[in-house]
Amino acid sequence: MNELIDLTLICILLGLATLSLFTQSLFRSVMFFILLGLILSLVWIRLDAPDIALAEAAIGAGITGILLLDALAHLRATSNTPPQLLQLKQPRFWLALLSGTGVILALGLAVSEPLSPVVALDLKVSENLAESGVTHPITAILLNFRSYDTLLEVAVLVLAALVALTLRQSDEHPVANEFLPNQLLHACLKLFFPMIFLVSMYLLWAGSTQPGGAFQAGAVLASAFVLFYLVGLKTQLAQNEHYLKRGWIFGLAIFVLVGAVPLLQGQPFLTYPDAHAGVLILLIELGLTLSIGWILFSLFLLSQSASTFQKKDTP
Amino acid sequence: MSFFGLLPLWVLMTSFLAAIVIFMLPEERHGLRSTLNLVAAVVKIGLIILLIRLVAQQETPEVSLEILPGLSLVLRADALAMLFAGLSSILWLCTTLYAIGYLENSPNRSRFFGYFSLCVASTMGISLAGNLFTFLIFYELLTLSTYPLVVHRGTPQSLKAGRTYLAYTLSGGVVLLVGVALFYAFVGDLAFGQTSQMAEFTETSPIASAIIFLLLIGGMAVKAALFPFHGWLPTAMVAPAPVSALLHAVAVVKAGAFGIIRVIYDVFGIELAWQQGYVLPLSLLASFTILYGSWRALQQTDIKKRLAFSTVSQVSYIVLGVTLLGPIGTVGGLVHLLHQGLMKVTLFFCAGNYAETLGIHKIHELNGTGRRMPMTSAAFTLGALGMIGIPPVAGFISKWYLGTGALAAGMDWVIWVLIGSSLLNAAYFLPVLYRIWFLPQQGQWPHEAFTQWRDTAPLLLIPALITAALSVAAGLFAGSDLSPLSWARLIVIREYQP
Amino acid sequence: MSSYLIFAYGGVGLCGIGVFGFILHSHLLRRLIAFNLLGSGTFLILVGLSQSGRGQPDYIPQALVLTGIVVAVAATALALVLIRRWAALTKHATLPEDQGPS
Amino acid sequence: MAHFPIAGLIVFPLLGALVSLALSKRWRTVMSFILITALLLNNVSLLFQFYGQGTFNEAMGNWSAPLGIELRVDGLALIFSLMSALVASVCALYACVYLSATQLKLFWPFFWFLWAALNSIWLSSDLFNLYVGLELLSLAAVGLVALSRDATSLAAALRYLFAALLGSIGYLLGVALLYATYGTLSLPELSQHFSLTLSSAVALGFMCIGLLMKTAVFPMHSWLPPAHGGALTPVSALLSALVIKASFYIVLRLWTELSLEIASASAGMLMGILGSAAILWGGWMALNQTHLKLVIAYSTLAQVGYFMLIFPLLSPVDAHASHLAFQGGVLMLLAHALAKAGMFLAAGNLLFCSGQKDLKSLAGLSRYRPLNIFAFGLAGVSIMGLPPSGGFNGKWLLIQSAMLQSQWVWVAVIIMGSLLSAAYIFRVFSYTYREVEGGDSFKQPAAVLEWTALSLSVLSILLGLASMLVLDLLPISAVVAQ
Repeated sequence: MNELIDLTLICILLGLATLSLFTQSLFRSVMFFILLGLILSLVWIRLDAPDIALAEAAIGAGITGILLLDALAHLRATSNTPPQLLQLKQPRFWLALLSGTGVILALGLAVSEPLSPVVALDLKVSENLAESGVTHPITAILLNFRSYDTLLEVAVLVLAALVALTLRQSDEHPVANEFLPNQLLHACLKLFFPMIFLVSMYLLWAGSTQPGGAFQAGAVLASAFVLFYLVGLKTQLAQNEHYLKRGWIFGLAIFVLVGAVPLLQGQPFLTYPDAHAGVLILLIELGLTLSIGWILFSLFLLSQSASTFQKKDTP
Repeated sequence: MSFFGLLPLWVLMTSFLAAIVIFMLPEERHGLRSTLNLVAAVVKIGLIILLIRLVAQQETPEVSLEILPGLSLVLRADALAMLFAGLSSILWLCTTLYAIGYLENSPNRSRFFGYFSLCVASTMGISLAGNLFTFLIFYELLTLSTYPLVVHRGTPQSLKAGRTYLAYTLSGGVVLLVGVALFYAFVGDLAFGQTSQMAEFTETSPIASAIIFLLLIGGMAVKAALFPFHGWLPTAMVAPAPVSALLHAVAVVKAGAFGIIRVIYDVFGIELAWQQGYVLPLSLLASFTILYGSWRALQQTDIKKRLAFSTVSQVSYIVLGVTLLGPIGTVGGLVHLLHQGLMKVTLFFCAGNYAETLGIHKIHELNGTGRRMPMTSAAFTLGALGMIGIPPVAGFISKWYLGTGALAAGMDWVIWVLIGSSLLNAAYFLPVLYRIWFLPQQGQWPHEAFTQWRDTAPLLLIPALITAALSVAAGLFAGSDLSPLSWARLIVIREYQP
Repeated sequence: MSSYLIFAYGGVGLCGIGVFGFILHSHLLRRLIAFNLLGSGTFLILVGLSQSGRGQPDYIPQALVLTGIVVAVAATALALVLIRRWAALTKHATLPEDQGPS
Repeated sequence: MAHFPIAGLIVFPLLGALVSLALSKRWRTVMSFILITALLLNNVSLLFQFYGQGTFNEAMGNWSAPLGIELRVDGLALIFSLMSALVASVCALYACVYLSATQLKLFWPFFWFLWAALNSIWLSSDLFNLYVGLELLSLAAVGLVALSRDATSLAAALRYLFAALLGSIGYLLGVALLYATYGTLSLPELSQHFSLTLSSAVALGFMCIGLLMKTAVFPMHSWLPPAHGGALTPVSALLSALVIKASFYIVLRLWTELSLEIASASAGMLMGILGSAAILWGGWMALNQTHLKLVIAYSTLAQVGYFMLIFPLLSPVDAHASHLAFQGGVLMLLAHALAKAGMFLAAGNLLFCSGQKDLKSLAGLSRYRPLNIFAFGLAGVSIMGLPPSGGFNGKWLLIQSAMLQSQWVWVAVIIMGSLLSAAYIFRVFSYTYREVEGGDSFKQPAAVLEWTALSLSVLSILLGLASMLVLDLLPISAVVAQ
């Protein structure tokens, strides 16, 4: 029975993937992709990975979806010829077909090989969980055992925002208020905002004991900011480059500093003192949540201005 | 390490540092640059004299630096090295003087003198190289530093000549590289003179040894302008006269010839090379090049081109000499390395003088120049007579030793090559001399300059006279202890000692 | 077959479709979607396959996938900014070499 | 304080990024240079620590592998770390004179993230951590390419981004398979259990394809010339000298750690063939370009081909020859980093003088800027592999290794490649020697710009004389498993 559900899920997944890639309309393509993200969250639950399911829904489908849809609106003006799928005379088609089948074959063969991993890393996680300062293993891995990865990952996020800033027009002021002039909606969303904020903080707090954590919380926070922006509330904060940038690096800065203090005490980088590990992790996560939310929102905001065309930009 | 121990390094550094400083100097600092150049040249001669004295006392100062595992950069002053180093240092001084006069009022002098000094540094490196690897490094460096000099004028013609030059020398360099790499991979890191190990290697794998010999000689032959690799030399004559003089009559072609000597005597050993039958084909090729070069020289109407083909022919005398088994022929080859350098540089200086003073480039325009420029013409005459082999100019000594050496080695046919080429030499030089001295001037000179001087500008004239005088002196005083001949004998005695 | 392994195979399928689309499409947005599919497929293989080997949930690959998702969203956002700027400047959503003769 | 130097390699660049994002204009540059100095000193102290205690590991967060991530300091990592420190600091100096104030403001954070990513890759011995490092590196590099903001560089950035993303995914797929098979991400631990099963072969295949795509190995190279040729000059230098090395470095690590030469000879052969094709194709294309920076960018393609020749020369039987090939390859990587950065900087100056991109516009420049041409020429010597230079020594060792194993094909390829590179370098050189009518209207670059270019070029030559300093860091145990 379970297998049947799984297989159905897979079929839907692959079907949606095919549709999202090969449907004629770009809009439908994006919609299918977002839908696929939601189905993926289900898949993650079936894979006993609720954290990923949350992240997939919030980040994979949510944020990526918002960004894609927003981009779509601006790409209308471009020459959008629908894809011709069976271009049998094009070498590119055959290359694509060959690579696609090659990948499926090679991976299929590799996956079908029976496995017996020699290193029992999962046991090591549970053995050391007690010393990590948190009880949820994934948070322990992300912010303690492999916190170095996470540090670099946050840097990746900052970088993405930085590229968006690079491509922004220097002297423009995107008009924030024209999207949703509806007063009622305005008021409702204003009410929504603290609630979403609360949800985000809960996710953050929950992360140390159960599914949730800085990334999911950050993504929720970002969606709150986006709503905030859409209802036309003032985003002066986002106009000021200094606030913008300092907001991005807030989390990274805390992370680096917390990680570097042990160096002065003769400990390796990113070592937390046993007694304070839980608190420090929470501190870092708080910083990360705020920064991630801010970064994802900035990406949304800045990519707006990346696509405004000004005459003096003509190359 | 003592000062004397480091002498080989200082000798190299004098011109290298001069090059660096000259590159840094602004273009307009002509006086400072000339002074620096001359001081460096004089200091170098002084250092070389010190070094020669050390070497004469059976010492071999050596400097080495390990730059790759089991592979060292070695500068070592042995007798053979000093022969070439001595020649280059004397001619550097003369050519620098000449170049200062020649390039007066022309642009890009900073660049010119910088690369010029760099090129002398590479020549020094080649002469002092203590093993094949070091030799290779400086051999390639020579290619690099001469290219900017060949294309110095920036005209399409000179750029084209530069391309030809590179195509030949870089291909040659690559062949040499492969040869040297094979040598190191299969024989090992051997200093020059350690020929016994090479003999063992040849015994065990004769084919590999033959291939290595072929590649090494093939790489050298390009710079030595042996037929059929001589094509670059006449083309490269578009360069300014001092460049042609120093580089193409002396440094580059001699580097090739010198390399051949090193390979035959210090890598393989002449006995081994003869036993294996490597050398005879080389003698034949050299003989052919001698005749071929002379023949082509006869057909040229351009003075510098004729001199260039004459170089092709004359450098092969050196190769021929060192391929003769037996000490006498070797002496002839070695001493010709020096004699030919002196005589050929004189000829190029004079050709440059004719071109600069009267605008003469073609042979038929030379009529009556003997009256307008007697001193230059006299120097030219001495050089030409030496090339033909008329006593007492130095060329006679070389040819005499080559002849007797050939007889001693039992290769009588070489005599015919010598006679034939001497006749050809006479055929292409004597008519020129006749035009200079005995035919009257025909109309106006193409482009007359330096009218304030009786002959030509002193800076152009003096170097030519010095080198002409030296080539006569080398012949006249061949018997003295200080002559090139005595030094060549010293080298040969040391080489043939077991 | 465990459901872990089934999803690993599903990931394989996603990867194949993703690669096919990535190479075939010249529209930058579609390429980006293809890249995301490829990424999701990879994550599925990573978690599905290792859990099927262990026979129980393995938190290490799950944590890796979380990191991977964030990196992927950063890359996607960055690509979108570039694409939008490119489209604004040139009025094209394809790269010059894919635009054909015009 | 034993943990300080190694952590400094990561902390200082991250601090640099933070500082350059948070501070105002003046302090940004001042602090950046203070941090650059700190990093240089840090590298030196790490070198001495290495001389003292040899290869050592550092567990991040005090969690040792396989649970945590371990950094490893060995000779190879140190060489690359020192190389990036040298090149990056010179490029930073160049950039802060060359770039406009707005560009510089954005340059600094990208630059710091780039450096952090590079160091994290050199040091990491964890497969997934390498992935994150690679992503950080790629995004920083893409950002730097987009820094000039015009349509051409945007297209280049997009092309680059897509290639880099595809490459990363390929790598990650491999990591996924390897983790599923062996249950660990730590490279040293993996090498203990490794055996070439079907799934590991597929995994390594994906990883190599992905990484080679990021390295722009023929035939996956088409993104590189526009990106490297079109970027701002100091960026081109950083990209060509350092960024492509990172993904190659990981391939090299995987290959030697897992002793792939023993597992499969044909894989090495395949890498060699790709490399040879890159050498010849890159050289040929460089010879046919009309834009100066494109010549140099294509030359990078060709040079990458030489690095690839390490793999067929790693031999399961002849330890000495393998060692020679490894040393030679690393020496070439290092020499290329110095020479190519120097060459890009020198070329940037030339283009600045003439104001045009065309080779023809170089006429007369050898007279106007002899020092700069000299810098270009010295870098060219190393690229061509003529002595004395690091490039020559590297080539020499590769040739020796090939000869000892009687693999003559590679010798022939190296020789042909050298001739091709000589052809395209001298072609540029001869353009600068041309004399044209109609006077010069050149702009004069600041002295710093010329001296920075010259310093890198001179270093690439000096490397030819001081190779032993580098090679001593690479003992035979670094390449041949006991």
